[in-house]
Amino acid sequence: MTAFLGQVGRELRLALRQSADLAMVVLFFALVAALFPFAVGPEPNLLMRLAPGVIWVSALLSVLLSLERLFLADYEDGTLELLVIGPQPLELVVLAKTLAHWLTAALPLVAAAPVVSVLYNLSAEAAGWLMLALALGTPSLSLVGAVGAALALGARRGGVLIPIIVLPLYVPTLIFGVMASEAALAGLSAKPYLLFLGAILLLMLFVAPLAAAAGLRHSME
Amino acid sequence: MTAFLGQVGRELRLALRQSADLAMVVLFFALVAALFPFAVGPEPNLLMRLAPGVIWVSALLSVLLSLERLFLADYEDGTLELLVIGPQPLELVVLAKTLAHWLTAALPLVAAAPVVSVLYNLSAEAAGWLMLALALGTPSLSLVGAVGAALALGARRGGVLIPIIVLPLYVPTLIFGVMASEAALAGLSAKPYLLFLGAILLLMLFVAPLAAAAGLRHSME
Amino acid sequence: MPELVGRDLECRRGGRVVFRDLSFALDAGAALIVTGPNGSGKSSLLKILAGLIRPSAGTLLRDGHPVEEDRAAYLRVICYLGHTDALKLVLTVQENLAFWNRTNDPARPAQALDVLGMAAFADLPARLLSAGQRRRLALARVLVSAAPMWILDEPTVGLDDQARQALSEVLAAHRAEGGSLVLSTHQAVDLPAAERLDLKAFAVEELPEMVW
Amino acid sequence: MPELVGRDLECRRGGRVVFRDLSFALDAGAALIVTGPNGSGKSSLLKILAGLIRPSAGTLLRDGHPVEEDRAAYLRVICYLGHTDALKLVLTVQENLAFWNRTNDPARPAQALDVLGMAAFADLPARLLSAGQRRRLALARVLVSAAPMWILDEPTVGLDDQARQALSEVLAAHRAEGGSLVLSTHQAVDLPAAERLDLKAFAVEELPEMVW
Amino acid sequence: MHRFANPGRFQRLADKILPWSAAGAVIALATGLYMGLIASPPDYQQGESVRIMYVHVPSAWMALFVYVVIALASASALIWRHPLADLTARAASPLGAAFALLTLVTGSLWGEPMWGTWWVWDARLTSMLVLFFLYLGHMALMNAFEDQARGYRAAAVLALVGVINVPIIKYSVEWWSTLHQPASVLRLGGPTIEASLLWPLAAMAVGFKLYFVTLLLLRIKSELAAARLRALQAAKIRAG
Ligand code: HEM
Ligand SMILES: Nc1ncnc2c1ncn2[C@@H]1O[C@H](COP(=O)(O)OP(=O)(O)OP(=O)(O)O)[C@@H](O)[C@H]1O
Ligand SMILES: Nc1ncnc2c1ncn2[C@@H]1O[C@H](COP(=O)(O)OP(=O)(O)OP(=O)(O)O)[C@@H](O)[C@H]1O
Ligand SMILES: [Mg+2]
Ligand SMILES: [Mg+2]
Repeated sequence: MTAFLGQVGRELRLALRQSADLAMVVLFFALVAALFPFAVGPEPNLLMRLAPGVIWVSALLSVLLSLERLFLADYEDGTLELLVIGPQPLELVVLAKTLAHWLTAALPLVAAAPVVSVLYNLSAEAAGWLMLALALGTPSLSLVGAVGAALALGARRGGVLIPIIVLPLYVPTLIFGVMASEAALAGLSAKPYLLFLGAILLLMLFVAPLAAAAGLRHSME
Repeated sequence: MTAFLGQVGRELRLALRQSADLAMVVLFFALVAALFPFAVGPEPNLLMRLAPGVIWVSALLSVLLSLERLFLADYEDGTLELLVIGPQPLELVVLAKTLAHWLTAALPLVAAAPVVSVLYNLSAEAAGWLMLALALGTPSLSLVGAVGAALALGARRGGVLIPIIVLPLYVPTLIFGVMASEAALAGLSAKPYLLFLGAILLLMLFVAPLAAAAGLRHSME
Repeated sequence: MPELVGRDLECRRGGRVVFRDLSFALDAGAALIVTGPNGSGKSSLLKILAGLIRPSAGTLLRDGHPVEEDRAAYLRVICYLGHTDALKLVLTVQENLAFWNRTNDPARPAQALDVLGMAAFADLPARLLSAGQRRRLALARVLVSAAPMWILDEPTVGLDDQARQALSEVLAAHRAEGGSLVLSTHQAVDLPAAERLDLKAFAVEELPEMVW
Repeated sequence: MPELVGRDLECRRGGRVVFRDLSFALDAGAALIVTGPNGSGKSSLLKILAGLIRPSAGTLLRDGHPVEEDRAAYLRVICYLGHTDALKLVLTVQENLAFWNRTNDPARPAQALDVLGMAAFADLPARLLSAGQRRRLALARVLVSAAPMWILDEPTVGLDDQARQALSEVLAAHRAEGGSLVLSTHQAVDLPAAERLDLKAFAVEELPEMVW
Repeated sequence: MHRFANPGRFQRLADKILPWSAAGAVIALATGLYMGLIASPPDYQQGESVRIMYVHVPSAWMALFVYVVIALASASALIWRHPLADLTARAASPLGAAFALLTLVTGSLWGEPMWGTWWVWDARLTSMLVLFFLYLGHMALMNAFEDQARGYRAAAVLALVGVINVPIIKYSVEWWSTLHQPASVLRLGGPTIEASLLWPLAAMAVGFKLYFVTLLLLRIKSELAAARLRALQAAKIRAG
């Protein structure tokens, strides 16, 4: 158990050290979110309706952008070989890396969501629900992203399948996340959707590390 | 000239060998575009009104996703060194790589746009104008993106840095692109906006290679 | 009884047989030098010993038991150094090393750097290191691995004479403590009483089949 | 008059002076072997000669004229091989090589591969090559560069005896054609009548002067 | 190059200028604030809230001005490789960002009473927001590298590309908003400001300029000290 925590801690330290200062992640998030009004026009109430979708897409994007290189770098510089034959279970390493990634790349977005929602004139309460939905949904994005990144290594020679497998896995999270915020906006109960998000997260917590670890081992051949 | 074409051909071959990344881009585009109906609900005419903006943003974000790969691989495996001191002017190399990037990362989106616009029941003719606008606008996105990718080489965290420095510069292209499509939708003439897109493209064709080449040279230090 | 035994090992890479019927035995404190022309399978063999890839035939025995029986236990006793240095260029030298420190002694990394003449660079980001300095840092990782069996793939690549000298002292000390050692190389190395394994003998004459 | 002359070269990396007051002269057909401990600045010097980085002081003269006067012309006559192999792992061996072929003769790449014993791998993706095979492929790029001045940073790294033999024959042939040659190495290389430049002599001990 | 550019001379020059610029800034700002907040009458339609303008507008002007300063510094840094230019750009960037942010904040504080909401996608507001992002990107890039020199070069190139784009951005955003919404949503005072408002505004503008000069010099001086420190540390590391 202490070995577990120690391992996680070390993975975290490395990931945190490598990852950008949180400010950059937040800035990126705000930039993407601020982009949409240029595209759909400045009508306040239209923007308000778009806000959840926009914020969710921005979150998804920053997860994609930052997770892809997580394993790739280790793969290219040989670190991955050592992790694969390292003393601790690879699933754990994956979990730790993903957790670290979520803390550095996703959590800041959850925190920044209210600021962004000012641009969209969201009510404080709607923003709160949005944050909750993000907090529940983004971990799933990180986990699924980890699987994708790992599989992509094995398929360096161009398996078109990988994204086709991975991206659809994002859809449920995205849709339930958006709908939860939607419901909150419309004054309905967001609970059912949040429950779905939680369920997806539990499932992914179990599946993703196994799948990702398998992908990493496969990439050694 | 043959050298230029050789460069383009090589980049294309490389991209196709890693076709997973290509599929990623298109799928991401479709996913983002398909998401917004969930966010704003199914009113047909509202969706139609949003279509150009949503499609443009999706395209922009997908291009963003693929930017980091533009120079990073060459930087890490030492190819860039050879290109920098190679016989053909670095500006041309940049242009070639950017062209290849556009062909592999942006052109597919232009092609996919009509499919997506069916989701928003755009008229075939409006979709046509949209494609035209995209075809004229996305090259500027690739060019500006090349500058960002070159400047971020060797940075602590390129993945997030590139969008941060590039996105503000995307605003004009996005605005004119969307307005062109909207004008077409509203039955007005899209020409003036298309002209602006062309003007921006010309400017960037001149500025971006210089800036990016400078960035690449500096990355040798 | 020898500590590590390879029996009739066969290795396929990319659908082609690299070597076959390869057997060897390694005692505690002993050293095995793997030689052979480029592409003869040195790295492949070392990767098999490191548990990175599985032999397509034959078995690997540790203390008489097949390694597969308890893979985790086996992986704990080995330390592998490949062609790549496995450095994080954005981290400083000591950050890189501290991450791999498997000894319970936090002072060991500093000692290891000192032994390899890298103490002066401890606070430099690895990106600024020269090729040989990077290799030295990669070797320092082995010193802090606390593993009794070292598997080193061309450890001397890029090292200057002084560093090579330091390395052979380190290796001697490791063996003196009863540690064993497998290393591949193209250069002359001075390892007293080391066994040699020339892979040319096990090569399989066969053009590489096209790999899609 | 010597073909390439370095006069009082000084090199800074990361705000520190690596070497200073370094001068050398290289005639056509001559060879210069750069030696020195790790971090003494061999790669840095070769990068300066390759035009990748600029010396912080001193000048580089070709046929008596400062290289800066016509940089493009200078870059056309040199071919640089660094520590990295600059291979695209998803491309096949010949695809990799064909791209760098500066001779107008499309048959040359195949010949170069043959000379370096890589002909059998022409259609293999570079991903499947062993370390030494990759280095051989990187060297093949130099053979098809058609440049009279070669600048090779530790070309023999990872090569087996046979490949090293083939390389020294290639180098001899290159010099026989009047081509000149600068290479850095930590190993013994047999280059008849080659000048040596030991960077230990130009190391800078004193603290670096204030840099902004 | 940098062996000719000598820090000492700059230090002496800066020390000469600093007291004057500082004093000037204090005086100008004081008079401006007095005239603006106390002497001048409230606006007949905007009431007291108009007084925010005395901070808002000058900072908006400064935000634009500073970006030009950075671009010029970057150009000279790339052409003459003069270290002072690098330091100027580095020192100016956060100041410009601060002015932009001040404009945004005062603006939205102003917007609250004006249009009952903190934010409106009005052309000026929006283009100022983009400019703010440009600043942040510049800062992020400049600090993203281990060795400062690399950060300076990259940021300099970015600043030049940026300054080419700023007018295009401003223009496109204006077109965008005018096309989307009736310009009536927000009537910025613009030229139709009467004299009683103009004088304090001018005083504030002058004050802001001097304030900027003062801060810039101070920051450059501290950057110099920091660089010296970095060099010495590097020396210590390498010397072992
Ligand atoms: C977030 C909110 C706001 C932002 C970001 C903002 C931005 C700007 C900018 C960039 C300028 C300088 C334009 C130029 O000089 O070309 C400006 C000027 C000005 N703003 Fe705002 N503004 C905001 C809100 C407001 C509000 C609510 C008012 C009052 C109704 C207002 C009144 C003015 C006036 C009177 C000027 C001076 C115009 C001139 O001298 O040309 N602004 N603002
Ligand atoms: N990109 C860089 N930035 C800053 N300093 C660097 C950089 N690359 C190398 N250095 C430093 O410059 C010095 C010389 O490096 P260089 O690579 O030239 O040494 P070398 O003689 O090639 O060593 P080796 O034999 O290990 O290849 C080293 O001390 C290194 O720390
Ligand atoms: N990942 C791989 N997939 C398929 N084949 C491979 C792979 N790696 C190496 N090979 C092939 O296996 C053979 C042995 O490779 P290996 O790296 O073991 O040789 P080596 O003895 O280490 O050579 P070197 O001395 O150059 O390092 C080579 O012919 C190579 O083509
Ligand atoms: Mg090998
Ligand atoms: Mg070197």
